[in-house]
Amino acid sequence: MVTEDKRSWGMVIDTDKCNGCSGCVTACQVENNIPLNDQNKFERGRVMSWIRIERYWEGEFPDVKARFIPILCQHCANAPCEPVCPVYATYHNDEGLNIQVYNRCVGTRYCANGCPYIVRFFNYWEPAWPEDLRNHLNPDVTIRSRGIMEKCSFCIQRIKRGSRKAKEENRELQDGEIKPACQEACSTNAIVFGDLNDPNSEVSKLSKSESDRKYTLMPQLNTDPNVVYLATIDPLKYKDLGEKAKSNEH
Amino acid sequence: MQQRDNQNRLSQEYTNRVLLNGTLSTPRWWYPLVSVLLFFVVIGFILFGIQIKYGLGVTGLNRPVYWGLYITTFVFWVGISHAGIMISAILRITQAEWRRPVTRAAEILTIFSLATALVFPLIHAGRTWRIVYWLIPYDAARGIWPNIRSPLFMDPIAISTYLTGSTLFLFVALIPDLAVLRDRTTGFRKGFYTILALGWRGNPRQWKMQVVGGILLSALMLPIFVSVHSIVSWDFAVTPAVEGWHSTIFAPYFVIGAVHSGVSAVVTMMALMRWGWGWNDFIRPEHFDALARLLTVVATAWLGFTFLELLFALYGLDAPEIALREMQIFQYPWNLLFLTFLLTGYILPVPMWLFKRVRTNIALMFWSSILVNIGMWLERFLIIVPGLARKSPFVFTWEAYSPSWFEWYVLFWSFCWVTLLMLLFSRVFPLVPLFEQKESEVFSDSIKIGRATVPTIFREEEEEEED
Amino acid sequence: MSTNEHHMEWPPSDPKVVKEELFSSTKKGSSSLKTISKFLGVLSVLGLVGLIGKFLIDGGDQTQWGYVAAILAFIFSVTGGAPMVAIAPFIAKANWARPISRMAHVIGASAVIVNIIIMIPLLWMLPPLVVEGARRRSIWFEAPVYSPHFWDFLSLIMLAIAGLGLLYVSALPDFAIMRDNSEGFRKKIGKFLAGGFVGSTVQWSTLRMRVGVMSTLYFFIYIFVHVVISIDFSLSMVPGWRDAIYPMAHAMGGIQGGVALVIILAWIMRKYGNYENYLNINVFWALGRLMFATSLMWIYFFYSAFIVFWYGKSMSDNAWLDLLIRGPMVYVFILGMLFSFVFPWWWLIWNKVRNSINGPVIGAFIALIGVFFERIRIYVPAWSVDPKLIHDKWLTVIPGTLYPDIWDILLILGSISFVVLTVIFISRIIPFIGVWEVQQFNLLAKPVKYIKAHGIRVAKPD
Amino acid sequence: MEIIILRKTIEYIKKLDSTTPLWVKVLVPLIGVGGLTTLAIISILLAGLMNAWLGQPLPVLGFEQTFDQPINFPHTKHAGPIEDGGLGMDCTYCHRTVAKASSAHIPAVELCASCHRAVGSYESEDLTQLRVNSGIYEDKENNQVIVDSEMASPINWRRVHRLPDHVRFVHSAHINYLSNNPSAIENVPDHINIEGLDAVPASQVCSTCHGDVANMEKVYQVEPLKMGQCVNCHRKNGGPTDCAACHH
Repeated sequence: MVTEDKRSWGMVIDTDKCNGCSGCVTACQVENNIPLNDQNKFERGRVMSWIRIERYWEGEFPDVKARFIPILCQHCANAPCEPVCPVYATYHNDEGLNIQVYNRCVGTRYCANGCPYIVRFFNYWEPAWPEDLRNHLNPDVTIRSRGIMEKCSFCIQRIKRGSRKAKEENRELQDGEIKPACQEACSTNAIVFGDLNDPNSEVSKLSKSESDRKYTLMPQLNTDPNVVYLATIDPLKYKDLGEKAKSNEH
Repeated sequence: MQQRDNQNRLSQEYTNRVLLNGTLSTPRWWYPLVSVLLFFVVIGFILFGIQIKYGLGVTGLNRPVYWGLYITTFVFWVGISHAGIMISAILRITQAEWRRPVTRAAEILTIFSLATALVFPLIHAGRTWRIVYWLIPYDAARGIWPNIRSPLFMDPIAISTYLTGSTLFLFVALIPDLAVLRDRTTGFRKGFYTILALGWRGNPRQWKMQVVGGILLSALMLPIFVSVHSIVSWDFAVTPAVEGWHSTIFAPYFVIGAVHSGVSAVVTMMALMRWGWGWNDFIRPEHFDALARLLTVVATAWLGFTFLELLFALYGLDAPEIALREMQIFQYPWNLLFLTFLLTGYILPVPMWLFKRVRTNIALMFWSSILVNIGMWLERFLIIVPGLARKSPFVFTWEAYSPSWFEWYVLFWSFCWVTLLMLLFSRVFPLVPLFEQKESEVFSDSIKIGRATVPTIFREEEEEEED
Repeated sequence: MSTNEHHMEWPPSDPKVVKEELFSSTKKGSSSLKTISKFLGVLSVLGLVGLIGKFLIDGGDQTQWGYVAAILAFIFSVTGGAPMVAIAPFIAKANWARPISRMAHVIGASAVIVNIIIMIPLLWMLPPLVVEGARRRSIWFEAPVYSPHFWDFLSLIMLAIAGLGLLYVSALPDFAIMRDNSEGFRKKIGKFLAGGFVGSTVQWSTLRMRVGVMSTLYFFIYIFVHVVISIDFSLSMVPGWRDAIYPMAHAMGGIQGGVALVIILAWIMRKYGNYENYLNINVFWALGRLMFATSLMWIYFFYSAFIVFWYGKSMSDNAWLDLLIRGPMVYVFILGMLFSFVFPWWWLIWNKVRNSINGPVIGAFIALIGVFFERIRIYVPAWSVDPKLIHDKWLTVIPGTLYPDIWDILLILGSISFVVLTVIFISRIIPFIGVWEVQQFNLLAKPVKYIKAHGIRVAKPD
Repeated sequence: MEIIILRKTIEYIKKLDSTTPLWVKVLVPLIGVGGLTTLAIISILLAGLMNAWLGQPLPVLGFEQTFDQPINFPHTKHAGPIEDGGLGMDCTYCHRTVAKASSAHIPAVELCASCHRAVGSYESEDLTQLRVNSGIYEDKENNQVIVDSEMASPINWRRVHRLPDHVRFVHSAHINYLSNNPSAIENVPDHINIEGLDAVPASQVCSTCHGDVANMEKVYQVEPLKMGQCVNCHRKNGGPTDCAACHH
């Protein structure tokens, strides 16, 4: 475990494991006090969802296959959203997180234009919940008022809580101890979160062992994301292997 | 009354009387027009209040089109503001004589359009009431200052510098006229003009100081003039994520476009001034002629830059960029807007200006200059909105953006607001500089070359008085 | 500079005196001029040797041709930029530029042969539009495969024709004077070139119209040539380099060099051609301001591109910075920036410097060196890029610094010498100040005293 | 210097023509001479005002007010030092989670009732109300104890120390740090002596932000609790100054 100030939180998302169940989306919505997306919001293109699943069809009907990519804030080391904010409402902290400071934000929406992944969301109205959902809000997460930007924080409240707990118990933070809501909800373990600077963490190991499948989104923009994707495994590539194995059995 | 003196120049008495007709008396249309405009302006302010109270949901903005009509209009007004310095400073330095009656109008257009432009980022921001964080370096307890790297932070600095400079520039040129007004008014107004005229007596030393001040300010204003729209353009150009924005040509392209629209706005204004106050002897067809020639050159350069921008958009053979351009140029409804933009921005007005008969026809110049500004507004719209509404790989809201009536009203409001400010200004200060007009009458003469009589201009050699 | 001295330098008003004074410079040739010409001739031959040597030795290797491309770009853009000094004031009806417009036109026509000679092998080296079956990045999207080669060459020829045409059209009355006032060889040339020009009203108005049309045409061709050549010869050789202002920055650098050339030539003519009365301080003052303005324009265009790349930070943006600024040519970049902008700007910002004879010349020399460095900084790294990378999305391998070999140096010296030699040659035929331009100048402007102020009364014909 | 200015001013007034109104004659030189000075003074005043507004403690804006709580809870009686007539109870007796969780925990009614069912005057209105809220209370008229779970309800205490919604303040981290670093404790009340100690109990560090609550009849806010104060303390004690430390 590396020391606290040299952490770099990152995520590995195995798109081969993702079955598009949207569990992460719901979990995130609940954990982070995101207002509900109703029909009106969809119609006006004002949906808020810090993590979303993009679905791509492959092939022609009926031989059609769906591919899913969960997209969330990539926490770029070289984030295009950061230098453009006139009030430093978004910046990079020393744990490799791209932070959005709600109280500094004045709502110029410049960062949203700078973001190539379009994962930043603007509060066009004051957020509202149905009466019976009011008491379900997470007290550890700020409720964003109208006129400010918000985005995935890698569940920073959980990171803070986990590190605080480790500190109070006077021990090192264990890998896998902190799980963002999306990872916790993922039914197929497609999402792994951890410290990229720790060579023994699962994220580092995964991104190393699966290096031939590893890719990041939009590398041409040089954003250096902290979210690493593992490509879907092409079954055709292993078809021969399987048939070989079959013939060997006989 | 005799209009021309014995040297066939417009008499100074006549000049004073006619050019002060909006200030010392009130045209008949003034009060009705001002009250109508005031009505619209007040409604606009009420709407701002509503927007601040309920949030930006009242606009048609969405994801990913986060910037829409407000920013378009902001850029548009910043563009219009480039008229003033272009006409007063650049033409002063290049000694273009025909600038004289136009300077004042261009400068106040600059000031009021800039003041209006400055309002738009405030309207546009999500939390207008927090903007004090943004404009003023605030208390150091938090140890965080505004982000100097952000073009959006440089914007207010550049614009307010330009505004301050333009105001000074206007004031320096206004002093002799204020003295004229001081000597012709009584009571409260006299007091007002006396204070503003700073004790102007018109002695040689004061004149020299006034000229030196004007030249110094011209030279100082030029870099600011260029920087303002360059920085506005970098608001867009520095974002690599938006294909249609990340272009190196943006700064000069925006500046030249701004001059195009700004000078056109001055033409519109001159026609209105001529009609409204009857200054036919001072705002003459040859001024329109000269402005139209300037506009022809500027517009052609601007079209060249537009062409270069499109050329390089296609140059990279990048699929997203080509998809964006295809949407911008060929897909409904952008294609109609694009066609209108090209027609009104260049294809209709500029060939018209090639004919002297058009250039000296005030009505035609009026309408063609309005066409230009429709085109230039659309240009900004077509850069900003399709750039954001592009077919990005991660968003499925492609139908993009249709501005709400709220935004349209704010656009309308901005025109009412600028016009109102100008009309109020005209009631207090003369819109055509009296002293420039008289100076030009004194300096111009005509000589006979062969059989032709050619107008001449006396040019003082300012440099020699340095020693 | 005191007032009296200043007003002594004014073109004489007697047309005969003007004619004689101006034509005298074409006739008297000092022995040192001959020596210089011989020396330049030898250098020019060596330059040709250099080009041939380069072709024989590095004929197959594109990466070695950067300096050749740079010298071509330098010569064609600065000599081509010079006529702008005549064209812009002509369009703006500025009277002051009349005495130097001939020199500007001469410079514009002086590099025709050199340009075409250097261009031919470079076209040979230019990669085709379709490489290994795939179309590379270029402005010629769907055009035939050899479009770059064809249009580059054609545009250069067009520029040459336009430059020669401009010179010829504006020198027509002087040829007529030559025909009427000289003997022998010169008379024959004059007769041949002047045609039937006798100075009738129709001929004069046609002449004015022709100069106007040629000027406008030249301006558009110049911009077109810059767009085409600067993109084909540098920008499209580097994968990922996408810079929309680049052709304009390139052209602006050329115009800056052109102004510098005009200033230098005017200074030489004033000093050695006895043209003090024609090329007075007003001309240098105006040229100095122009020089200052072009330097500012150039840095503005450069900076517009620079800041977008600097902020953009994408892969191709970084590659641009690596290749052209902090990469193999970093020292040349610094020198270019100093000489193109910092020094001329800080020198010419002072009115005392601009308003003198020697001040603008020093600025012009500095700026000319700056333009030279700047062209090297752009072309040499661009040509050094490995041609195998041409289909990449962005440049991944930054080439090392390429130093000029002996052939490059010979070519650089030789080509510049040949241009100078051409100018000297032209100076033997026609005067470097148009007689008719001076006449017009005298008609339209006159130093006058108004009450207590000194000034010039300028007529503004429509 | 002043004499020169005065003389110039008089000269200026003399130069004004007779048609000029008197007030202009007075005002113009005043503006002329005093313009820059006035501007300077105004700028200094404005700067001071800005500084005062941004750096002030909250009381100026009226945050020092105390609230009438639904039940008058006298901290002096419970936590006040014994010599002053208090019980000297530990803060953490009621605010039990203060060293373990992010919030300090307002005690449940049952905790109050566990003592006050027996202790305290039966005449006191406050205590009667408390007992009613606890759900077990004495009906005076019928003189019988009623157990009515429907009546049991939490007391609607009014919050005195309020932080904005965008600030996440964690009590446990601060209490633990301060109790292990007593030198960082501020506002130490007179009756507590922590000098020279290496560690102090959790209940002795509260005063840093809350002041001497034990001696407050009604609790009020003593510290501004603005961001400046947080950051200053964090800087002094090496706490994190990352925005995300508190804002998320």
